[in-house]
Amino acid sequence: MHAGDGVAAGGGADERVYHVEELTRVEGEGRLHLRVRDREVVEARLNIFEAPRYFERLVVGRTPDEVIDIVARICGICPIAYQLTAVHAFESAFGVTVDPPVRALRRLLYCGEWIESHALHVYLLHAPDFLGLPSAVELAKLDRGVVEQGLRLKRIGNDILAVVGGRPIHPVSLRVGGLYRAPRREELAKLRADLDEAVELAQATVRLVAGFEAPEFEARRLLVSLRHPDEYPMNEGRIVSSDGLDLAPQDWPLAFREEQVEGTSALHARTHAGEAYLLGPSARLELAGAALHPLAARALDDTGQAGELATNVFRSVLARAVELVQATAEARDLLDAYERPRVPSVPWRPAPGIAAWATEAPRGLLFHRYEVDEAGIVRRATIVPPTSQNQAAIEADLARFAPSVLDLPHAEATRRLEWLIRCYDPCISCAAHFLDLSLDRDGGPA
Amino acid sequence: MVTAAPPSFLPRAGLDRLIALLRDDGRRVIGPTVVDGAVAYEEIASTADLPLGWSDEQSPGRYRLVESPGPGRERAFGYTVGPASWKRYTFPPRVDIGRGRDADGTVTYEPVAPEPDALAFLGVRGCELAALRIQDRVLRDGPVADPDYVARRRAALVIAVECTVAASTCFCTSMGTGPEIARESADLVLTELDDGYLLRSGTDDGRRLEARLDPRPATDDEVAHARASVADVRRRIGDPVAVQGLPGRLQARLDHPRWAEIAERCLGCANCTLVCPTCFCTSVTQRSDLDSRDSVAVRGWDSCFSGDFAKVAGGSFRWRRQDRYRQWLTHKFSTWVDQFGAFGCVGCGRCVTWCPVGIDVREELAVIAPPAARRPLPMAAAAAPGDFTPARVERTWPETPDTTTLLLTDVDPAIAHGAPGQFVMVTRPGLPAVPISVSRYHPEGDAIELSIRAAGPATATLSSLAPGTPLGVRGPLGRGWPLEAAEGRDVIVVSGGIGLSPLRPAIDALLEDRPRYGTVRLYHGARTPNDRPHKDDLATWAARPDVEAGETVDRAGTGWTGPVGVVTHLFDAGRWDARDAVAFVCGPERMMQATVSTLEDRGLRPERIHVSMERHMECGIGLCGHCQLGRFFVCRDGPVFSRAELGDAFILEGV
Amino acid sequence: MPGLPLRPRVGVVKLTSCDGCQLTILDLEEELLSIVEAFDIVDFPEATSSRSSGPYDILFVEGSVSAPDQVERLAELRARSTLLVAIGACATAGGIQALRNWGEVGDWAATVYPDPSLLQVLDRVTPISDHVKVDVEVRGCPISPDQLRELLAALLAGRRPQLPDEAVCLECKRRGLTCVVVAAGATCLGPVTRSGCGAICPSFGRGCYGCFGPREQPNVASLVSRFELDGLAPDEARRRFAGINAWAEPYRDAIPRGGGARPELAAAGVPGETEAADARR
Amino acid sequence: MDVSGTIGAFHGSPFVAGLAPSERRRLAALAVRRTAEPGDVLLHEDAPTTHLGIVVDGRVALRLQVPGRGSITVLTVEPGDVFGWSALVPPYRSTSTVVAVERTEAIVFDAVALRAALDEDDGLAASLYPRVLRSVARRLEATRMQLLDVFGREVDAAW
Repeated sequence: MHAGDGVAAGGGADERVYHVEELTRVEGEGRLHLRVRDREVVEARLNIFEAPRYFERLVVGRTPDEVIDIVARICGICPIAYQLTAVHAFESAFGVTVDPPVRALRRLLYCGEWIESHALHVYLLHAPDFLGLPSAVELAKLDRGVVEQGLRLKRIGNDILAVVGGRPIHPVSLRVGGLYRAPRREELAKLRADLDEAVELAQATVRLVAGFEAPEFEARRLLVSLRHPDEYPMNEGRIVSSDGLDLAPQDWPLAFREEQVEGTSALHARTHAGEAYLLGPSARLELAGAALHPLAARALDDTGQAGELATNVFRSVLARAVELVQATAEARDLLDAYERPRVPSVPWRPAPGIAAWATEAPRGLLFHRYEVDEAGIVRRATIVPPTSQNQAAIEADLARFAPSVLDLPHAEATRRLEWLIRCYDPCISCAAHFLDLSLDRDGGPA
Repeated sequence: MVTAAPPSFLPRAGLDRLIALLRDDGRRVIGPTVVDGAVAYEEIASTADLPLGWSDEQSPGRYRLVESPGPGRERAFGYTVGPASWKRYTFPPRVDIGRGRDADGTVTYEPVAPEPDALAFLGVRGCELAALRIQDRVLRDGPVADPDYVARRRAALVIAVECTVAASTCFCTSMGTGPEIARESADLVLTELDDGYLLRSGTDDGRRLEARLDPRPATDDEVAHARASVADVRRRIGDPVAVQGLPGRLQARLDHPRWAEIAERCLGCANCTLVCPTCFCTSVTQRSDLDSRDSVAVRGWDSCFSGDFAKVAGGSFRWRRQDRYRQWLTHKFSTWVDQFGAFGCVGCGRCVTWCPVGIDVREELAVIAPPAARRPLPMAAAAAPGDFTPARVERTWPETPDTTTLLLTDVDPAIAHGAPGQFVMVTRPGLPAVPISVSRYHPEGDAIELSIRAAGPATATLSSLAPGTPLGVRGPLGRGWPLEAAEGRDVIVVSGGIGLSPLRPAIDALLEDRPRYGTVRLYHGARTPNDRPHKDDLATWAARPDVEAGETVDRAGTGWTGPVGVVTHLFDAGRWDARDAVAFVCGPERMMQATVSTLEDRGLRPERIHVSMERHMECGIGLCGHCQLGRFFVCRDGPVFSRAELGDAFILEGV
Repeated sequence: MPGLPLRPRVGVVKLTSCDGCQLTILDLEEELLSIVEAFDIVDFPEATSSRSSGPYDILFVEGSVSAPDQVERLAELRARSTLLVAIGACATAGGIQALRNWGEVGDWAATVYPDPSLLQVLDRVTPISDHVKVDVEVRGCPISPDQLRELLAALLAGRRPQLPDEAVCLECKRRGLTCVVVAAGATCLGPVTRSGCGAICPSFGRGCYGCFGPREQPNVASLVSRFELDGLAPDEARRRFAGINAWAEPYRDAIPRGGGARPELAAAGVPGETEAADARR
Repeated sequence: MDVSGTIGAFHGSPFVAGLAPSERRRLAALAVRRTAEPGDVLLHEDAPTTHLGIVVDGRVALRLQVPGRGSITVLTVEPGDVFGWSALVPPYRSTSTVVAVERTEAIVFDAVALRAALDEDDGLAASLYPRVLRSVARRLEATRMQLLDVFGREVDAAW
């Protein structure tokens, strides 16, 4: 950990700097920088220094099916989120309707990704924070069983991705119009017993994290997620917010915008009114919890902590655990109901215009928008990942949370700030395709 | 000879009974079925799984399933052959062949005994039966039987089907493998007619099966109709490949410009070898746990087209696509005959259809190999390998900066009594088995010396083993130096660098029995004075009055007062007569080529010049295919060869 | 491997990438706890907050070089590592982001960033072997867990890892799959692409798109001719190589001048891809 | 060794075998016997080549000075073979330093006198040049083999 020493700067004012040069246990490379002068936060930044990858430009001039393979590479942790959002965007623009079994398989893929990503985050990245440990390796030394339980859950998520998608990272089965291949019933049946186990492990996860002690940190935030009348939001639904927004998924730009923030040069998404907002598991449970799988709803009720989800971001780990129950139970239901589609994909014809969609990545709402020409070739693209949408909210929370750590030893204060950032499960690799590289030279540690 | 029973007739519905009977007998029935747009051989439960009504269109680089034309032609066998062959079941793509374990300082090796399911192959065509026969020759009836193959083959009942359709890529007629099927070549032979099957049984198993089906005798019309359909197939295929004298013709055209032209089209993708029902080249890899105490040796299909296949320390000796294509084609149609007494091709046409760029062997053979005379068969010495036996590293010492000698003790006596020039396979759990020539025998102490050049990680690991480390050793393997041919003659021993090590036991033997031989001349060349292996021996030999020894290095500082220059430089000064001598040569290829050419200039006959091609060795059995050198498997037939035996393979690039 | 201590010190770091290859380490769920026993993971920011700046016995590097400070950082890392292992297509060939090497970086930045003047990026995205010596390359987008497992086992056993340089076709045929080029007219890069993935795409009925990059002695020109025979326009056939490993030779040479992007004017005549593929079936 | 010994060694050398008696006599008249002790330098690299020599007994080394690596022996000349061929090829400067590594007997021909004799006598030139050329050619061939570095340590002990 490269933490600044927090000494007072010149001018007699009490200036403290909390700085983590390279955040750990997050996906990608980011930096935390917090400057407090006379107990007042003057600068709170989650700075991303991943080099830009220009995905929005890489997809220009490419066909929809090429785009699907390209955008997977935005993120190794949630490739399905990127692929599915693009698939839905093109299909909605071209008027393609897929068979119900194909839709089910795509949802199964998303369940697999949620299980894998949430298990990774809960057990390997986040749990050590609650126990004051540097990593899951140290956690395994204390309680090997807990870590093995997390790894097993993660493995089952990956197995779903492998059977339906070919491999867990950058799967190959999705295409516009359906799938390249649909698994036979027997192939899926092999997962059935594992999913019984996964549901139990997910329920155990809820009990585990409900016992975690978290700092008190109450705050009201604007929450945003998808909501679907019949199902917990993943691939489809309308965009809703805690202050009553209700939009078609294509219409994200009507309510939100990306802006360049002075000083950090990073693009943040905010509402048109300039408000920061929060995405992710807590937001989904708060806004769309009515559609939870009964098993997930019961698991949450049993903790008695449902009320804290909307206000204490340190409880997001519980929301993630509840969604593990959701994803495992739903995956099991999907397996039981599966009938192999007669053809895995339907033909389609490109149409010029705008192809846009939003889905729920494990970390929150993900929005894609493509302008396509008569041949279906992409001419312009906008991709807004969840982490960039959360960034303004994260920085606001940092500023809000900072006063409560000022009296702690510097290292502990820094640790708590980093812990807070992990509560949002930031995926910096995703964000990096549009965030800049400029380094905060003068704001660095003393 | 038993007089064959006349054919019987099984109505179409009887086929389901046949499948049911086989399944009742506890056999898994493997038969044709449509998978992913092609006919594959998979387990089937009934005739419903068969490709009823399907036919195939095949041409170079193209395959499509099509519905058979005409109503009522729901034939089960109306296709020819798909991409998969029965090889998948008799010689699977990956099998575990051995386990190694290091527990408490003891290493153990055990072969993995296959326990194959009882199978029935339904729908084996004439060309495919021939492929099974070829596999039998190679893997079962040769000097070394492959236990895995033998067990799997024994477990399979074969029900053949005569072809009544032909693809444009078929050429069984030329290779003499079809379309007709002799009844004794399978357990049961079917010929499909519109309303049923003509049945002939060729074995007791087949006769019992036939009896249980209770077929009626076939009518003369039915027999005639069946004969006519098969004859029609023969007529349609014609005779596209002139096989008479083909092996020799090909060997004479190893430098044909066409090889390079083919390479411009050839993708080198290996599809031809993998769809080939007879190709048997494999590689053995080690799968080890992270603690590397246990390891499993896994044998998997490989191909002479893959980049690592012909890799030896320092590079691949068939690095160009043209080398690889030539290796493949000449093996199938020429050297296979030398090795196994039959062609390696059965004319199934898979390599033609499944070549993504449609290279057609029939066309290439016609261009490259016009008629010429036959060549004599080579000798083939049989190595009878035992299993790995344990040995122990007694001590090690450096020979040169990159070469270390290991003194192994507690070696199996058979190995310690091996012959000069033979080699052993040496391994540790987790490491691949490596062929190493024995550099000295100590039969009285059940010990041998191995001099190992750290050319890669495995040899580096072996080089750095501590005294006391247990090892597994298999051998002695291969054909060594023909000392008997040197009796009563002058002997010239020429070595380059570490090439001295395989020659050292031969020198030991010559000097131990000195009166049996004429003048003994030892010449050694090394890169620098520092790179001379076995320095004490070199000094001892040079000091003996009954030996003429010369040494040279390629370059030296001022401390070296001996000759500097390539090893042939040493002969330039000598004025001896080589005509009645025998020469043993070992070293890098170019050094051996220069030496052999200088010796030939001096009048030495190619039959009396012996070289060691040990760098090509791989598995130590001669069945993995890596060590092929022209007509030879170096592991089995060598590593020592006479210059005369090797022919062009000794000098041509990329053979 | 000789020269490595009994419990090697291991670092896992990244440059420009999606994190998928280092995630593959965490995806070895069953072995993960054995791995951390056999190897001393001293630096792996994605997985642990314990940090070290080396020295490393083995350093895994993910990602491509696309920014000036990465060049310096890489040189420092190399100096502190005994064995440097490049993992994944980004590290070994530049990865998907190397597609920008066909454009002007300034133009590109302007399309994505409102104010590109603050960006510090290199003109070209390059593999790490363009900058430092690499001891082992593990290919793939992402790398294969099996190959990773094999590499780790080989490192411990002291043998060469089995990372065969062979065509995808070998894996495809060992799996018993039907060739999608011959049987369906698919554009499959398998014959010129290195194995390691397990022939996933052909098993899903689609052509390989080259995640593992070129194998040795690839005959790209002949494969392009085959695609043209199947009805693709020459540029369209060559554009198949403008993917994950576009910057790897000889894929790089096959790609048309504009990279993977289709020019706007000509685009009107190009049918949707699925449609074209379906029309052939 | 006396003069007759020199003459004897000269006539016995493979280098002159096959020359016409008159040509032999002409050369013999130019021949001078030279004895070198180990370490004696017969020719200096880059200096004018003062004579062409034939090794009769012993061994001389041809050495090149390599910055940082000292003096490297690239070839030794054994009995019957020549050194100082650059005596006949412009600019008549030695391409290596010739050092005796053992006690060596050689027959040497003064470079200027030899060139004058060859200029004068076309027959002698026609006989002698191919002999020198063959020697140089063999040396070139051997040098190529050395260049190949057939024992090379192209060892990929890393992976």
